[in-house]
Amino acid sequence: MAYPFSEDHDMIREAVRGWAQDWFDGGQGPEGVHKAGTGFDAKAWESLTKELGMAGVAIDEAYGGAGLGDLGRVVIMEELGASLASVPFLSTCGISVDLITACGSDAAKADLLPKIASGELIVSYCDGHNALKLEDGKISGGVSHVVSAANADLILLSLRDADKIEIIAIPNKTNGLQIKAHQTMDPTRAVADIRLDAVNKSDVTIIGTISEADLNELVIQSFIALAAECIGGAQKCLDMTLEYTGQRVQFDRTIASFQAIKHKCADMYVAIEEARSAVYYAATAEPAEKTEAALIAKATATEMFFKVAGDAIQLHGGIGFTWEYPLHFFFKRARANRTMFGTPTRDYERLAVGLLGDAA
Amino acid sequence: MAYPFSEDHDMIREAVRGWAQDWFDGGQGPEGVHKAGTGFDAKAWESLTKELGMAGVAIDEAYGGAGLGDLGRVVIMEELGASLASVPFLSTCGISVDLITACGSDAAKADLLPKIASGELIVSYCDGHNALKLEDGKISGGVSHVVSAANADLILLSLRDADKIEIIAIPNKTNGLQIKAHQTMDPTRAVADIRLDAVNKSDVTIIGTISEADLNELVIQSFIALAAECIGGAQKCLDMTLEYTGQRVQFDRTIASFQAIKHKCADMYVAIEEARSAVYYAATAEPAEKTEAALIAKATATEMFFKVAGDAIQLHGGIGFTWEYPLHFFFKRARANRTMFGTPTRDYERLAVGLLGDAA
Amino acid sequence: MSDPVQKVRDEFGTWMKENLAGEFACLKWRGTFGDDEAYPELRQKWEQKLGADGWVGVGWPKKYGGRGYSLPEMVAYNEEYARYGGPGRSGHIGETLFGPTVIAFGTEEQKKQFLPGIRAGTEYWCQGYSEPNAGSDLSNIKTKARLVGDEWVVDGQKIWTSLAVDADWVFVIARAEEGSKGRNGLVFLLVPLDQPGVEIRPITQITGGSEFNELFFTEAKTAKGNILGGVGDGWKIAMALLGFERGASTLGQQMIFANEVNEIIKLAKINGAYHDPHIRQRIAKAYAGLKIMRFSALRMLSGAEKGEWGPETYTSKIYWATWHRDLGELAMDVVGSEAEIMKDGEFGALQKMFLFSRADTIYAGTNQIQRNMIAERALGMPKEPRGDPNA
Amino acid sequence: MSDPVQKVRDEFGTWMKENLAGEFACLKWRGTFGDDEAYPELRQKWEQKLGADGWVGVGWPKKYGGRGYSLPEMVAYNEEYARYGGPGRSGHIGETLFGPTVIAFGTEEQKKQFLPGIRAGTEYWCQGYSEPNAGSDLSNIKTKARLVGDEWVVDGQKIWTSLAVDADWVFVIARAEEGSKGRNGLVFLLVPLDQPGVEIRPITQITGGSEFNELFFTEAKTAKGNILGGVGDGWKIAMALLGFERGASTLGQQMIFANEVNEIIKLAKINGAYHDPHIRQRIAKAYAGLKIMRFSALRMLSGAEKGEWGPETYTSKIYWATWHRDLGELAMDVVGSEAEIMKDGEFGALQKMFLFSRADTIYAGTNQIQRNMIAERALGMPKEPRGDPNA
Repeated sequence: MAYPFSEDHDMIREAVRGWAQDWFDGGQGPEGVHKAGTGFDAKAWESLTKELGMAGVAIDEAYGGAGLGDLGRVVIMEELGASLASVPFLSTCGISVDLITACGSDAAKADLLPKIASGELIVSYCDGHNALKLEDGKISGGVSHVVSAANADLILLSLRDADKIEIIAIPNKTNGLQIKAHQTMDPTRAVADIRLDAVNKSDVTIIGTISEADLNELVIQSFIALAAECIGGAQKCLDMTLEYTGQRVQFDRTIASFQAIKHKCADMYVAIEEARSAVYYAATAEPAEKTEAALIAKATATEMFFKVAGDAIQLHGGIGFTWEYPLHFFFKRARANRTMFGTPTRDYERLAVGLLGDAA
Repeated sequence: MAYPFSEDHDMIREAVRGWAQDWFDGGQGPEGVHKAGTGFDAKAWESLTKELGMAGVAIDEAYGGAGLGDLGRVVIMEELGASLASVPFLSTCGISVDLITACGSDAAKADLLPKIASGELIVSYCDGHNALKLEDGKISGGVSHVVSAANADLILLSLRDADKIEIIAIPNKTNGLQIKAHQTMDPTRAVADIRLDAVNKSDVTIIGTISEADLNELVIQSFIALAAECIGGAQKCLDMTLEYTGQRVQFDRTIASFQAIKHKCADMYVAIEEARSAVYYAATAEPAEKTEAALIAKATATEMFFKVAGDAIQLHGGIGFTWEYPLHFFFKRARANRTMFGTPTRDYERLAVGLLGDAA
Repeated sequence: MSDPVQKVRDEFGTWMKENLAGEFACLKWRGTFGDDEAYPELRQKWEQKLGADGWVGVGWPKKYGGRGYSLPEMVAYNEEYARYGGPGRSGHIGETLFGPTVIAFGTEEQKKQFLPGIRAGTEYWCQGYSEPNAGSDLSNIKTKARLVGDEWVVDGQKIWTSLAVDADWVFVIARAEEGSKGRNGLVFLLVPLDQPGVEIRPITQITGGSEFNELFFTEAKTAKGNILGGVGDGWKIAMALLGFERGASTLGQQMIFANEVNEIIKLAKINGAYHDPHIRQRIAKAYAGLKIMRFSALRMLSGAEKGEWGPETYTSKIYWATWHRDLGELAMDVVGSEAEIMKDGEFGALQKMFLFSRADTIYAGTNQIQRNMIAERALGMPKEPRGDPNA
Repeated sequence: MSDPVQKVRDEFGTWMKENLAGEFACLKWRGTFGDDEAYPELRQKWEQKLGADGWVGVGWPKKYGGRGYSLPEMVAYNEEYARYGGPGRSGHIGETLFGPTVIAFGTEEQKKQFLPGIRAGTEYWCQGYSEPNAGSDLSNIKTKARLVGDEWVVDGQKIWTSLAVDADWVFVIARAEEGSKGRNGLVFLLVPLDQPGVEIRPITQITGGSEFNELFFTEAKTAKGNILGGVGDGWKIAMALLGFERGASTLGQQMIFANEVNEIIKLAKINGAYHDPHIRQRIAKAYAGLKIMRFSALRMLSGAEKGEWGPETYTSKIYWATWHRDLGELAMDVVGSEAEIMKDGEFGALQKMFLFSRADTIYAGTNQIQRNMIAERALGMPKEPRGDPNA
């Protein structure tokens, strides 16, 4: 049990670690799942939520969750990242739960949170308040590249209605809602485009309302989970590299005994540990610091994962870029994570605005 | 004799190399010269120009020079860079010669070029056409950080006069001209601020006129000499590092036998050789390509030198940052060169404008 | 540029323009490394077209069917080929690696046997060097060859063999002396692939394609005479062949790179990425790198023509490989949010380039091995000790 | 934060505010590493002021004059010190390195002899570890000590000793057993500096200042009892002492870094550098690095309190040193064209920081040695072989 974790966190980690590594074969994925490129393993999700009961980790105990907050979610995302688990945990148990908790009506909470906790409901959220139009009680517009939308039972969207922002929930079979799944370079987590074509506002549920500033902060804070996934993925890349270089013999020595290999592994380790600090810091930060900390964690961890996964391929040599060896999936996931919610450059610019004011 | 050099170039290199290393004690400088921070060794300059006859390398043979062009200058600047020679070759034999050659009247050429070639005249140039005002026949204004201005007999300046740009020459004792030398971090080449306080235009010589576009191209092309100096300095840093690490024993091995040292030296070598290609390319490029090639050479070589000098300090360990060992002078020169005529960032942005158009 | 060089440019440039058209038009810019599986049959037909008009082996001596081109002419030839988007050459290994090697080390009989098929674009070669345990440490060869009657019998395994699926022959370094170690006791054998003793298994790689293959030899046979040099000459010949790799074709490769940079610039202008100051810096640096590679190659080739391999020889692999890997990352960042999306389940050209460029810093000597070579050969630094201290 | 921690913040913060004023006001932010030569006498007076009010050795046990602070209290103490710009501590080595070592390994008599002078700010220490040929390879000690009658006689040379000029004592690792090698046969001796057998020569460094010194011992003497542990314990004690280096003071150091970042931000706002998108990125990254270091230190210290040194222990030196070196470059780029100019022949604070930060990645274990340690200790990778293969 290492700072800042409690015994509860350690137990969760223990449970998810073995499960995820076994289920997803250390990142290689169950036969066919990655090859198909759907990025979703329904049976794994059922097992994770119904057998292990992990979907409620950050949901209040009052609604059937474990109440372990950001730090609990960090633990699970690290382990899911280490096996590239194709499950919609990030979208369902991250921002969606936080939004419902932050601004949901009592009814919405009582309806949705227990269903999420029990694994009955897959949810996907995306910002819609700048993309969707509400006219004559009908909602139209589109949003691209929404994580796990193709697998979601319920789509949450932000909608600008006059001077307030509503969080609305649309079941996936709603009239006028189209969800188009993409195949992506990273086949372990697919994204989809969403189109609303004159969806009746009366067909959607209003979860609650929230200010735009609060919504933005909540969205940024949800990046902590993605950053944690990067830590888990990068750690796995380093572990694989240590194992491989410790066995591979060239010039009558294990290549792990060469300084070029050792020093690169050391750099990977430093990068991972410092990003880990950033993630744990963000997950435990006081509310006033949390948004800034989340930006730092996301920028640092996503950039680090991409670098570490690339270096891991390099240190493996030829086998590193073969399809049969799972490293390339980590590299592809890392590439996807680095841009999924905006690039690190954008994150640092946001930080810079806080430190220096606007550029112009 | 390696491409693209001729036998003449090889002879010049041979002559300057030994002279510069001896005179400037491999970068440590003659007793007191660097400590004083004047960045100018008058006796060395006299020896280089009058005994070795190197000031005319790029001056036409008709005016007493060797007519060896950019490539001849590159050879000399490499060798001067390798010893951090505190001589005003860059300002006198670089842009000043090129400007006089490009736009000077026959009289100006016949007067100035032979004097430069023979070492009688130290010249310093800086852009003045955006800083100086001409009113009622009097010139006023100031320019900061002008290379070798404090040691110059003659200051060349560009001056906007109505719709044309004149290149004017002001002797250092002219009424109303003030030259204030700075002490700088790099004590091997000092810079000075120039102020003109109602200098009578009748007291200055008009060398000739030139379009602003041509002037800008000429100035950029003069960066090739600075880039060559960086190659020489960086090569010396690598040579010192190879020598030191080949002697220094730790863990019962010369540290040169450790991969961490070898690979960093290899990276230094690659960076130097590629920058060398850029510089030689620029020096031999066709006129249509030369400005772009000069920008590439300057950005690449100045950035490379700073990196290589820093790495050389690192590989030397403790002795690398002591005053008695000359490496820190190379590091300081590299730092100065990296920003002297604008940063590499600005150079790359200029290239980007050519490739992509303006940013906005 | 001297006249004969301009003549090559004019003549071959015109030929390319006229011939890379019609049924061959779809081959433009295709089949390069990382895209080897594009149109294999049509590319063989293209190779034969080149051959028929005398455009294969232009650097070979005239008596072996070549044009005896000088280095500047070779440069011009390669640049014109790439300028018009000439596709990856199926005959590449035969023409630029095996051909020069057999010309240098083969008997007259061997030259007569092997050169015409390469020259005509009808016989294809691949390379049997690397083994699962002899990657960076190339001398650690385990594949065995023994002479049984009139035949060599070969047993062992080779890996990372490109262009093997469509090849007719493989040249193999094998150990012919029982108990020999390192660089001793090796032979350089020429083995036909179409026989029961040879099995080819493609290796699926990061792009889903199969650039590389494994070759399994189980009592594979070849005639006694299909050896270059004698027993023990294998290492020397293999190294000489690797020397041919650093040849004029590097300038052709650079034209492909230039095309990629142009595509990226075009895209940045269209999709607005050119507004981003960070992207601008990276595009400018990529462009500067291109120019630098070109001049480095000219320095290298100019030395090579005089029989001197200058320092540029050592730096070019790590420089272009690292540059190209960076270019892949830049390409994706210029594409932006669409970079992740595959169209119709296929990787686009830039996606494929991005992914495959991860291999650039690994094959033909990893960056780590390149740094070793530079430190030891160019800088004269001490060698690493062999043998694991903790073994 | 729990109550006792807040109490430290309040009490010591108030003390700092009230006392780092008047004659001491000029010491604010001065005398840190790279600026050691600022106001040496006034800083000793300041040390004595701290001592008189009980603010030296707050982490020591109460019975030795300390306050027995817990780790969170130490963190608060160090942060408050730095928050108010507390100057570099002349007594630093005695308080944080030698003090804890003598508490751990000394006899009661030694504790009585040495701790009060440190505690009062009247006796100063420096460290005799590195030698010209024992830098990265610390165990290669050549300095010799032999017992002659009631005295140890020391001969040899130490180097990179900071704060030596104003010190009264040096602790020295020396070889006491003739012919012993590596970590065996070493002693940890306490040697007074004010004697004919000791010569101190300052080393002029990149900034023109002299942070470091060489120490020459020529039959230098110290009493027989001035040894910690016995013969052969030197290595163990020296390593334990290095462990104390990774202590709570790291958070104080970070406050100094934070002050530097703030200065850079302030300057960028004034001189317009904040418009530059590249500068903005670098400032944001520097700021992010600060926050990361802080949380890494909390992870490390929290483990240390439980007696567990976690992975963060290994990463902190290389991370902060590299970060700080980058900050130096950033500082100069923010200053812009004025960066080269010295005012009145003196380096400004940011120039000094830029230059001296080149030493950060070298002293107390170069980045290369840090990577070795991380690979071998944190990652369990094999050791390098000793002995030059080409010797």
